[in-house]
Amino acid sequence: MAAGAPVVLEVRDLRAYLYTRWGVVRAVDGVSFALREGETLGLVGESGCGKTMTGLSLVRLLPEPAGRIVDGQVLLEGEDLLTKSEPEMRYVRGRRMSMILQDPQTSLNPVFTIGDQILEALRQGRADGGRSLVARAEDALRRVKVAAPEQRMRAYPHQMSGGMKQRVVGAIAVAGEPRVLIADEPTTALDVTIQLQYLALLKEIQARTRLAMLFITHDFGIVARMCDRVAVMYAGRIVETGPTRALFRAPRHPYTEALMASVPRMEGAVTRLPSIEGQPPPLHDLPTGCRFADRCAYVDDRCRREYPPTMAIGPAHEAACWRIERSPSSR
Amino acid sequence: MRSRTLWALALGGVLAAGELSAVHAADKDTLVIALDTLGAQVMDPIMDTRAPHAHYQAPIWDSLVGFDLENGGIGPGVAERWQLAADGQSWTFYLRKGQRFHNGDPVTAQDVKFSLERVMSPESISSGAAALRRAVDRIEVVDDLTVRVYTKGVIPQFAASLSRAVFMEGSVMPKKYIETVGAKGFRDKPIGSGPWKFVRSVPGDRIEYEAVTYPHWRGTPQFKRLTLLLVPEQSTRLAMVRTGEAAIASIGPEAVKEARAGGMKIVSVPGTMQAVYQFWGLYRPEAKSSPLNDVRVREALSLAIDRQQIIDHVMGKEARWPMPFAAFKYSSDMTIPRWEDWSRSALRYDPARAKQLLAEAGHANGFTMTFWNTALPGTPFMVPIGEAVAGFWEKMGVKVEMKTVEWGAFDPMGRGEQKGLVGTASMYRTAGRPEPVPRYATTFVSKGVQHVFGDPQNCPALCVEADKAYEAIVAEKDDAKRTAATNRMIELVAKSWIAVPIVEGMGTWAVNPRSVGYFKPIPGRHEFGDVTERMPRPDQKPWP
Amino acid sequence: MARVEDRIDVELAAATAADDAAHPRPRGDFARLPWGSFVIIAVLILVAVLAPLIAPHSPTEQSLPDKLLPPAWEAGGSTRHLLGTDVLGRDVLSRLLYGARVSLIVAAVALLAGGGIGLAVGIVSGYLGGRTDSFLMRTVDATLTFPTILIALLLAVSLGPGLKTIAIAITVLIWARFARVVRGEVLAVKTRDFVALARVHGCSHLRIMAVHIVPNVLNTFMVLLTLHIGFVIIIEASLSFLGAGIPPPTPSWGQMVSDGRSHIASAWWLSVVPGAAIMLVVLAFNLFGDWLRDWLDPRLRQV
Amino acid sequence: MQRFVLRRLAQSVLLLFVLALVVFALARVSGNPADLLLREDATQEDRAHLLKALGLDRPVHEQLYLFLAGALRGDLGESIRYRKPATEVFFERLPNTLQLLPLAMVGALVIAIPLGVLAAAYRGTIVDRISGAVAVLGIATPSFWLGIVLIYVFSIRLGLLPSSRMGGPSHYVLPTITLGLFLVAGMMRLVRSSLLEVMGSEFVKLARLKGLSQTVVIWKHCLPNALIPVTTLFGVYFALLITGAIVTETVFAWPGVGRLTYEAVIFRDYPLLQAVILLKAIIVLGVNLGVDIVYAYLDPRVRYA
Repeated sequence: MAAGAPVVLEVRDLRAYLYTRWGVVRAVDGVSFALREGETLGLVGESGCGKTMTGLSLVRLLPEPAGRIVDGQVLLEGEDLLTKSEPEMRYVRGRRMSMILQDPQTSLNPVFTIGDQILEALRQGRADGGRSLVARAEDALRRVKVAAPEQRMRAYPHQMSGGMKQRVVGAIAVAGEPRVLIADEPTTALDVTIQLQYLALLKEIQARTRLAMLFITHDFGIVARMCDRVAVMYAGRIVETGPTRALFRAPRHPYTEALMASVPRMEGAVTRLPSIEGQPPPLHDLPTGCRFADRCAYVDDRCRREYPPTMAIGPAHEAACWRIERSPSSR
Repeated sequence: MRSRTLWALALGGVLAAGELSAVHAADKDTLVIALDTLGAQVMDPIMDTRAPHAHYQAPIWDSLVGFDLENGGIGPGVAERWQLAADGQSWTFYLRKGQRFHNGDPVTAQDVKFSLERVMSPESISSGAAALRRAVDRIEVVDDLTVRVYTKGVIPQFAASLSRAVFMEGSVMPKKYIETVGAKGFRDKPIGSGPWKFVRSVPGDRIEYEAVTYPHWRGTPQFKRLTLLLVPEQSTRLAMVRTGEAAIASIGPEAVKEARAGGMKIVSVPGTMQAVYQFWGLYRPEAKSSPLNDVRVREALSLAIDRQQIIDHVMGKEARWPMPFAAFKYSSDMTIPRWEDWSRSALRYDPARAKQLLAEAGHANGFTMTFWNTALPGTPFMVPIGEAVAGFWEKMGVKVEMKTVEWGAFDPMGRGEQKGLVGTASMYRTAGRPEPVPRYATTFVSKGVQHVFGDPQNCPALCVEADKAYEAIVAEKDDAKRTAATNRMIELVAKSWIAVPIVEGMGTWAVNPRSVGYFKPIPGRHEFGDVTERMPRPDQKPWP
Repeated sequence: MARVEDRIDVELAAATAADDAAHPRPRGDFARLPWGSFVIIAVLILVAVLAPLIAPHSPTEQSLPDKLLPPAWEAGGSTRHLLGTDVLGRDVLSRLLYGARVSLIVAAVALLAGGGIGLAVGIVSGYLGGRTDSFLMRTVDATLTFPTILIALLLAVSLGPGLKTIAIAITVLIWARFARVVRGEVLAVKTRDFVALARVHGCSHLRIMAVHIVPNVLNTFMVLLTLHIGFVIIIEASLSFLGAGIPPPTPSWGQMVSDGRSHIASAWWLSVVPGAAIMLVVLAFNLFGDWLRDWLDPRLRQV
Repeated sequence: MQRFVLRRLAQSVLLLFVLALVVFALARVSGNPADLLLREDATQEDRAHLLKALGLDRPVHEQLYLFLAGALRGDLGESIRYRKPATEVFFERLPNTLQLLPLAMVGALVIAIPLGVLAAAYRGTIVDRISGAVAVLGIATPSFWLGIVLIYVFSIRLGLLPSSRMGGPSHYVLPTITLGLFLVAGMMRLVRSSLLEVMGSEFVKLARLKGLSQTVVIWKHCLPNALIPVTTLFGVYFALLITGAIVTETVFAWPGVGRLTYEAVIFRDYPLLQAVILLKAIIVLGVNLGVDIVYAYLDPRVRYA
């Protein structure tokens, strides 16, 4: 646990909206969190809560021309990425911050060989004059545990399995030795056995390079295994952040509580998994007060009137819910 | 990285940057003529059939009978003079001395006999071959410069039919040369006795000739080389003359205004054709009830047409008042002045009289008729003329159902049963020929192809009279009697109003005065095949 | 491993579909309604329908003395003939109005007939696949290799020129282009789950094709219709240039452009006016087609 | 890959056989060449003689048998007008057309691809609108009208270029533009929509994540993928060009096979018409096969299928 490690990435009140035909979708509506070197922060929530958009906003790859970042700061080692010009931003991508996407099938360019696509990434990275680029590419493949890298270099994407391709994408992502790696549900498209291998690989890479990782997922099993800390997102905002153990043991925000309850447990009889009634509010006309109000068991009129501030609960553990104020330590 | 290099190659294919030098006018020694068609472009007189062949075959081959250059019709050719025997059964031709083929062989009577027999041979598809086969009994070489042709019966116009004024069947071909190199060899390297030697033929594009170096009886060319270009699109031909890429271009009357606007000179060849309209199969039972069967209605239809407006506006003044059917100012065997007066009065524009005639015939408020509008090859302006005629008839209250058809589709309808044409009118044409009689046979004689008066099975009074009149002309040896008989035939047709001339068309050419000097065309002959040897250079004879 | 043959066909069909029905993604921007093209198309239809009422003269009424009058605003022009007169003194404006009717009829008949056949063949070929598919597609290839102008010429020459012949000739050629694109769409739609589901429920092939396949293919089909309007009018113009177009005296834009071509210098309006009309209509239908494609955008399928 | 080529050849042969029958029938329906060769006053006897000389007097089924048997031996009969073997006439004129087509195709590519890319890259901006309008102009302009206007402007008014016919390189400029503009329009729209399709895919995000610039992403990563469908339509455009050439060759007096086809129809020259259509179809099918092979070469997914 790298509690005392320096903060690599700090996001303050980030807002990113999508201007569509049906109105302005406030996908990311005031997100703040910090990420330390060597640490893995899980960004969790139902699909459509804005976690992918948050990831894309960090690397400023929102879908043009609809998506636009309207407010907030993204401080990478103290520098605010939102003020950088596109060429400056290009230098950041791949070298200081990188990303792994969800579907390996479409992440690699079908007409170029694997070798070409890695070499291209390496050429962007720091000039490591020591060994030739090809040798470094083969090392990169070896590091992600791809067998016989020499042959693999000449292969085309369609000749490799999903798992193999995701490893290559991983190799590409870390080729530039970035300080921060954003993994947007990298294993969702893989089957379980390959998933575990891939997560172990990411852990190993992180251990070796001390890079900070933002792990976006909706799978709590992965969160438990991978993440040091967790931030739970709902309707465009983070409702609770804290150490993984604390959240699993004693979730304080009603939404986190409900989420934890709906995760099947190994121990104990499992009759019927509880689920949360209702739907998350549409992101293009959000209610004024707390957005979980309609579905919250402990809702009162204050929750509906006013959005609750984020309140500290424990060490590096905070949540945005009026209930906390009413009973500071329920434990 | 194979695919990347492949695409770089494709993108790199930059358009060949040719030198954009100013357009060079054709060099001074070459006479360039842009034509709308080169026919079959086969260098062999027996292989092409339609008129265009006179463009490209005339420069190389002389014709047994030549032209009267001043006012059209026939004149001396390879044969200086010719004589019809007393019994009218044979013609004797006396050849000009000292004529030579391009390979040096002398032109003799054997060549003439060989040529005529070659035209009549089975593999010849020359359009006049059939007429020649019907006319010629046998050919006899009297001596090197005299040849006698025995005809089946008396054929007064036989000599004329061996002249380019009529058709191509009179071309004289080298006997020895063809027998040595064979037909294929002859077509690849053609030899003739004309003022131009063959250089090269590029199919669908052009034919090049070279002037002979010795004086020639038809005229010694002023230019060293002659090039005939095939340029199908009229606006392109016009552009070529304006830029000097061509000296002369064939154009239609509608382009005359455009040509003059571009500073080009206009050369009009008088009497090249006659645009006519005619009624088909009125004698047939199924057309019995048609209003067109009433001669007053037919005369009214002619009086309804303002021919002067058609000449001035549709033809842009490139046309003349017509003579009677198939007759021209240079026609033989007819009294020209009489028929000039007739056409002035009978073909006048008189809508009042026309209305009166229609009323008399019981069609005061008009009737409905079908009118086939088409254009024969080489005279596309027939369609606008047809539209103008229909317009005049519509003004007279006649409801005209016009069907514009491409010539290839219309022509077959006029043969055999003529099913589609019975009881209808159509545009048609008579070509500029010195004698009208053969053309009358085609249309009015019962055995003729069009037989508009009647056919052998159904030949009413008019048809019988026409047959008798035609027989009288054909068998008549005495000139005066034949002229009277011809006048009788023309009058018969004129009074029937079944085949009516509209305007006398002219061949129109656009000329670049800086490329070729002033020259006069041969009346009646649209093609310049027999004129190129007399075209002067611009400095020799400037345009008026 | 899909057979290469199918791979290519799918890719080609998708590509052609991409050509005609591609849409930019993501769909954030608001597709403005193409008011311009709506207006032009409305005017065109109005003109075609009301031609007899609004045309100043009858399109075939000749007055030879005032032939080749320039448009009213030019020197020598007369207000009686706003857009001047042609070689036979007929009013260009009236012929333009009546010509709209002819061009629209030819386009409508050819596109509906050709499109209809193409739609049917495309659906059957795409849905059934296998031998029928390759047979139909080879027929499509054959039709595409057969020269457009030639078929029209042969038909005009054998059946006699006229509106009907032109429509048939264009229909014979259009259906192949529609069939190929529709087939591509059907291949894409066929693999979707709801088709399998329908089959599981025991629907007959015919019902599946009609109920499930057609609606999904309809928007591409509609777009193709609009984009091919231009193609049809140009074909008609080229046929007139080659002398196999709509015969006089019926006015048609293609014939007018073709007739006017030899008067470019002295009477430019004879071909420029109908040419501009054709361009305006084609532009309008293309913009309408683009807008239609965006509006009917399968994006609805993605949400 | 060989199996694919063989099957494609078999289908082509079947296709050509059907095409031969269709052309044989359609040509004869359109009329008889003899009528066009005879003079107005030719009698029925003359017509019979001419039909015999041209070999058209035999019954239709016999003519069909002779034609098909000859076709197998590569002898497609003798042209009625040119009195030469039809294949010879065709191959005399083919080089002229083939000199024009590649120029028009390459010219179209060189203009269409950059325009398409610009339109896609700057989607929705002025650049996109303008190139869209140019594309529509290309589609909406009848090529004969364009040709005539180009001649009027560039050779009559400005005297820069020769008005027509074959000759030095300057003779190729106007015909290529006339033939190519129609192509540029179609290809540009295809490149634009295909590129937009590709730009939406995931690997483009990955490419940008590598820190590549927008231009590199588009030209190096997107374009090759986008050009794959363009190659497949290359064959279709080639077929259109061979037929479209009829109009351009007429306007520019270019002695190509397009013009030859038109003449064969107008003069009802059956043997020449049959030969021209079959040989053109063979060329088009060959080109399409070639394009498919190049397509397979380009798209690795297909190459190893």
